Amino acid sequence: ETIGVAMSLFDDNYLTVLRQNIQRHAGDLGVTVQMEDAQGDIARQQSQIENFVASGVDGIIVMLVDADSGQAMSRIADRAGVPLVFVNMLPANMDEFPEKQAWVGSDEEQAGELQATEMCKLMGGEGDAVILMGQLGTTGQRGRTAAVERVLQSDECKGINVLDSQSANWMRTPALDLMTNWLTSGMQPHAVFSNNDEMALGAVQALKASGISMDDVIVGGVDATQDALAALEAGDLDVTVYQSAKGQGEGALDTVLKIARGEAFEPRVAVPFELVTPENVAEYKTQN
Amino acid sequence: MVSKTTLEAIERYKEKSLPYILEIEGIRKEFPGVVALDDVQFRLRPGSVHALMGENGAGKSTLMKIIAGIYTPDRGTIRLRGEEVVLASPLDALEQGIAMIHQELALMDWMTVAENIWIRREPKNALGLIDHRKMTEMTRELFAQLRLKIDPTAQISTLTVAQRQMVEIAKAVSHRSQVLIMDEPTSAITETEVDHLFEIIRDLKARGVAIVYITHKMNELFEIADEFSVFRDGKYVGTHASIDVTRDDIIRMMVGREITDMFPKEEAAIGEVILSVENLSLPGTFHGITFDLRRGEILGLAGLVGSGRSNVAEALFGVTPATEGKIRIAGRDVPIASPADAMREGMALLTEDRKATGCFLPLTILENMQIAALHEGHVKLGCVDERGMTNLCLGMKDKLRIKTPNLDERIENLSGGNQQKVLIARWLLTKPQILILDEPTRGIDVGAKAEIHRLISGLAQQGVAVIMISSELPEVLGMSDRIMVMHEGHMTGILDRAEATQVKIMELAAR
Amino acid sequence: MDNVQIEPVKRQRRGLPQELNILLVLVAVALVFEILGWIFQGQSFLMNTRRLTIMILQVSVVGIIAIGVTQVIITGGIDLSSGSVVAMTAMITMSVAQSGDYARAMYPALTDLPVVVPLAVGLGLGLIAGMINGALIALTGIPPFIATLGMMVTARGIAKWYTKGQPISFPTDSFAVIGSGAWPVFIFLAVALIFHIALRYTRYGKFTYAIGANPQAARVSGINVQRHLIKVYAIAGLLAGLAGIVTAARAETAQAGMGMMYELDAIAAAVIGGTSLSGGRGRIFGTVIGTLILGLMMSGFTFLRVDAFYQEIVKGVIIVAAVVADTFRQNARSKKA
Amino acid sequence: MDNVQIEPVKRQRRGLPQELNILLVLVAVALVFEILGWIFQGQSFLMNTRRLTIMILQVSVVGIIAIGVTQVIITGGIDLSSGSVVAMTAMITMSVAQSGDYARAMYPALTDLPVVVPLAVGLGLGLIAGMINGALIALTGIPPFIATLGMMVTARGIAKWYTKGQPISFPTDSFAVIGSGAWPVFIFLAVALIFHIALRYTRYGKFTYAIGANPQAARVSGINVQRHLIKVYAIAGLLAGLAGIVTAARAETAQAGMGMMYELDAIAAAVIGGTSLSGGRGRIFGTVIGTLILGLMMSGFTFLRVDAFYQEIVKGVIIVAAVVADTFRQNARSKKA
Ligand SMILES: Nc1ncnc2c1ncn2[C@@H]1O[C@H](COP(=O)(O)OP(=O)(O)OP(=O)(O)O)[C@@H](O)[C@H]1O
Ligand SMILES: Nc1ncnc2c1ncn2[C@@H]1O[C@H](COP(=O)(O)OP(=O)(O)OP(=O)(O)O)[C@@H](O)[C@H]1O
Ligand SMILES: [Mg+2]
Ligand SMILES: [Mg+2]
Repeated sequence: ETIGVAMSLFDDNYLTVLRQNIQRHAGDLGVTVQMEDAQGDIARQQSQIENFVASGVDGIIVMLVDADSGQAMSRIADRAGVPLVFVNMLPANMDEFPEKQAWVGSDEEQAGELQATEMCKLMGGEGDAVILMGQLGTTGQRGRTAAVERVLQSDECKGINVLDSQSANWMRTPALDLMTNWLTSGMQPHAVFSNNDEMALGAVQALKASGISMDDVIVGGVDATQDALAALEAGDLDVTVYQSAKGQGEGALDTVLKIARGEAFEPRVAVPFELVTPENVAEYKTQN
Repeated sequence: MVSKTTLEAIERYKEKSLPYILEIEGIRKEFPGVVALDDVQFRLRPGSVHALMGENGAGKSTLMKIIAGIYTPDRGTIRLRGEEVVLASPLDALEQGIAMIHQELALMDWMTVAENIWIRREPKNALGLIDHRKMTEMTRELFAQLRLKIDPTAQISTLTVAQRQMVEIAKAVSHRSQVLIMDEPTSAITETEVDHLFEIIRDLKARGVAIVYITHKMNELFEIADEFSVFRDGKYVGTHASIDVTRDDIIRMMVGREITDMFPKEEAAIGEVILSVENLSLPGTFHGITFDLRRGEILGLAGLVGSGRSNVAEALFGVTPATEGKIRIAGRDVPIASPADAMREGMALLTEDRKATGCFLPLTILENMQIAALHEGHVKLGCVDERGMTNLCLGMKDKLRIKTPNLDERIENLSGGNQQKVLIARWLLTKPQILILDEPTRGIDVGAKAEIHRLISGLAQQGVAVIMISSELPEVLGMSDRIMVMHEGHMTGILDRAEATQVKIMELAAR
Repeated sequence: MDNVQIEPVKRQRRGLPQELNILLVLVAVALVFEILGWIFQGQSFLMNTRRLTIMILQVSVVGIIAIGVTQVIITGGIDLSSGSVVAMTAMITMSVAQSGDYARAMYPALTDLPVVVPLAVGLGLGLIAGMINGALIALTGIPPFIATLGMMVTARGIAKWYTKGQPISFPTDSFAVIGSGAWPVFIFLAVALIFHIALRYTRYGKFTYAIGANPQAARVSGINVQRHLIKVYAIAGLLAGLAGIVTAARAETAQAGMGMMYELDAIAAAVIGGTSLSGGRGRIFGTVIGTLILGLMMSGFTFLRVDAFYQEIVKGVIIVAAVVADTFRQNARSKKA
Repeated sequence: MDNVQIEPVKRQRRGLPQELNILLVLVAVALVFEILGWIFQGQSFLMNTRRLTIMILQVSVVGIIAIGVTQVIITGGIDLSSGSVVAMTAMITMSVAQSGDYARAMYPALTDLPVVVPLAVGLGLGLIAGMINGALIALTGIPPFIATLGMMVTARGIAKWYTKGQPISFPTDSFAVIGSGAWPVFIFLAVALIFHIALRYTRYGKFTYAIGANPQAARVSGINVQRHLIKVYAIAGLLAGLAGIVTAARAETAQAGMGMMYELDAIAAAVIGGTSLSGGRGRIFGTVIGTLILGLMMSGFTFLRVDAFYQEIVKGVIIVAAVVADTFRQNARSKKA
């Protein structure tokens, strides 16, 4: 059996782990997988799905570039009668899946919510904060930022004042520069809400270079990458959020195979995010 | 193609029967650091040829570009057919019946001959689409009238300089303008084509076209021009009928002093053979070129357009190496695969196409002049000896009378003749043993021409061997010790100075 | 003048050989995939109409842009803004193409509009963006690279700012039709045909080539160079707008990240197809072939199940190899002739 | 000759005015930020050494690339590969710069190497990539745009393939030093100084300009154009390699997505600084100023807390405005004089 896997982006830390989990599981099951990289482009992803269909794969797993493009992808696969499983990202057409389609993943908003709730608690519900956003317009940036903002408007966290929110394109160096620019403009945030770990680590670097003790600032990321876990152990990072790449990857592959073989399957498999703090970091060191 | 309003203006003009079609007064034009024209006047009669004379940089081209709508003057009036006009763009000028043949050829390289000629005036078919067949046909007719043999569907980039010049002429003529400006139309063509051009001009004249003719060639002035105006350093000197004056009068008006000897050929001691060429061939372009060149000797190279003279020069210098034959320098066989190889053997080549293979237009005069000499010396630890180099170049500037405020001016802003002088200076700075000059005095004024001739003579006296390609027979005859003549890629003979005459050369060249 | 030697014209038709050249490259690449297909996949690569349609379908948006870009490059310019203009027009067009069935429409009062409205909006926007490019280049004299780089950054910024990054979805059915089935392919080929004719058989085309070959000569020939440049860039913008419409209709959503890097693909398609970046030379037919080569590669890689990590490496090599092969063939020909 | 009206030479030093021009643009942009700073933030923008350092720091990597790219552009070429080469060298360099403390090092046997090893690897890789660019362009005659576009795609592919997308982190301390403090700034300025001298005062520089101004004439003047072009592209590659080292050391990690779009920033810096894309004109000093303008914008936007969604729109407009201002001032001068 051959399964086509269309990933939104290859050079992303978390998605790489997800990809590897799919690959490993496929190896165990003796299934051939073919990976494609949409490089963040909806149209390219659409073409890749079409190409999969034309090459006659037995099933498709797609990590959407954007939630809203789910509709078009669903239709292509449905017309050709090829099983389709959305992994990780929640497609916008979630509620009206054709048969032979399913979703295995997590809800971006939950990540932001977990992160913000924990950080709010650590801050005691007040203080100045900045938000480091991922590349503008991406689902992760929108979902996580929206959730953080929502939590900060709740009664317990109303005391937290957001000084500024800017994008550092998911990357470490731009976050480093951005944070330094903030600091030199006289901002003294007590917390940094980052849409992912890479940017959080950039912020940590900038804060340390400015001689600020990491005990005085609460920094939170998402993804629980190896670098982030190390920083968490060192006390530089305070919170990150784990998303089970193993659960999602294996779940997606299992589901698509079930559909292809005509077995019964679960159309919605939610793999929840998990909060990672210095207390439970040891459990996650071997996970991703 | 003239506009409707222009047609009406022409009618009015005919009724008035004024003596001048174009009158220009008090024109001033400044460029950064240079006043190119200062209170200049000029009047043009219909049905006549009016020559413009003056040294390089006198402002001739600038004045004509003003008339053609390319530059706007800072001050002054232009009256066309008795009515004052503003010529804001070349399109304006064309629509008012003024066409120009440019000194720096203005053709579109990758387009065909026909497309170049009829641009903006293409014939259309019933569907409103361009009718290429008709356009080719129209070009054929035009060329038949002008008796040109050029393929209308050939790409401009495949034509020789001379052919391009003829296309330019045809293009300007095709506009059927009342005023036709020719800026040095003969600088790139040989006598046969010149004669042919003159026939065309006489024909146009008979049809009432007013022609402005810029040239540095005196004999042409007497042959074709009815009257002429002289400019000096951006100022108007005077206008005379050409039958009233002598050569020397004009030169005095232009240069402000006498020039006694145009070809100051000095007897040089002819030394040993330095360059020996044996059976040099490049299939399709030239074949079996064999000659010896001695120290102190000037070898003229004559032939018609396209006879392959430039190709031989380029092969000797390694620009397009020959595939067969031998080149021996000072008795040694040397493989010359690139200009760098040739320069190492003490050769230098002044190419014929100033724009394509000569000038570095965006760079300064200094940078243009020093570039070839940097291979030899003037460089310490990779760094260029700026001061020494600048002094050498300043020396060259004075020696060749290059008209420029300073060496940091862009070469782009120099007049054509002055650009040529910079290129000559470039090669002189390399102190060559064998100097190849392809049309060295193209576009150069009489004064400077005599200067360059003296310089070539002087170099020969110092033992430099010179090969000089020229389409001007008097120049070849005046300067050479021997003259090699080519025809369609073959050598047809080598004449000694004593036996060479114009007639003999033409016989060998045309065969 | 009897002596000017001109060799007889050897070419039968104007300019055919160049395109033939790159056509050969296309055929060669296709054959390689065909052979590898039989070896590794045990099936034909080309004998599959579905795959052939998809091959063109997936590059038709890039192809539409590439046609506009080709004209710009022929004038000696460049257009880096097309990918971003695609995103900008896709976003704004989609916002007036939304279906009334959708509860969270951006302009609830402007749903279920007839399809001509979003079409006009998209084309108009593209045209304006292109005209700004053209006006900047022609009137201020700044390099096209900078003018269109500025537009690239700005248009992408507008695309993101318009909905603060939120995508816009749920178009009306009549709008979605534009991107469905083989419609994008038809649009691409129709545009190609129109501009093939425009470049070869109209004054618009002649002026375009003339300006690229020698802007000074064009000016002294009486061409209003500035006005014409504005036209050319405006048309390139218009086509980018059209591409934005098609891409939004095809994906049934518009997103600020759309069209990323398309400008480079479009330029690559034009250059692979023989358009010279120094201006004056190029043909639409070549660009179409160049576009198809890009599409062929994408399909071929998936077909052969080439590891995605190798795909990019190989893609870079193939682009270069295609142009090298073309250059060599051309040199060989000109040497022989 | 005696009568030519020549006004006294006004310029003291060759070529200064052009740079002065763009320097004025830099000052103007800075002043605008200063004024807006007092109005909206109630504090000075410029009177803060820390901000000035970070301003240069954050563009020093782009600046290092831009110096190499400037030389390439002066020869009339272009280099689109530099951003990808940064990523490729960053990845491979980091893999031999890892600290032994880290348990999951890529090459466990190759940890804790002396800092010269990753340095040599990075510079060497960049040099090779550049030489391939140069050789393709000089020897096969394909357009620089295509050759370096191929390298752009390929090098990015290699960067991803090298670890299958996984980032590489935990460098040795001695390696991390290269990117710490103001080191990147020193490296940038030192490189700028070296190449300022090389371009203006050495034969290498004179030949570079000559080739850009007229390659045919350069060849006829005895310059080995092919060899020189390979040199120039190799140096551009070397500098991209250096930028890769610095960027990896600064981030203390290497990722395949690094340096994305840096090539465009670098080209923009060069062109804003007065380098002409048609070749033959440009100065390192101008490029440095151009780079600083980019840095100034980034700092200024954050300082003024410009909404992230407006930033890009404004950035595009400023780039264009800077070049337009420069062009107008230049024209005004030449008209007045
Ligand atoms: N675009 C320009 N910018 C600056 N200076 C210029 C420009 N064009 C011409 N000049 C200067 O104006 C003067 C007149 O030049 P012009 O080309 O009219 O001379 P010319 O009489 O045609 O000379 P030639 O016989 O060499 O062609 C020269 O000193 C030249 O350097
Ligand atoms: N770029 C070119 N493309 C094709 N053929 C060319 C080209 N240049 C020259 N030729 C051909 O080479 C032959 C010799 O040209 P060449 O320029 O050497 O002659 P020439 O005697 O120096 O003439 P001219 O007086 O025009 O310089 C001609 O037949 C010409 O058609
Ligand atoms: Mg002149
Ligand atoms: Mg010749």
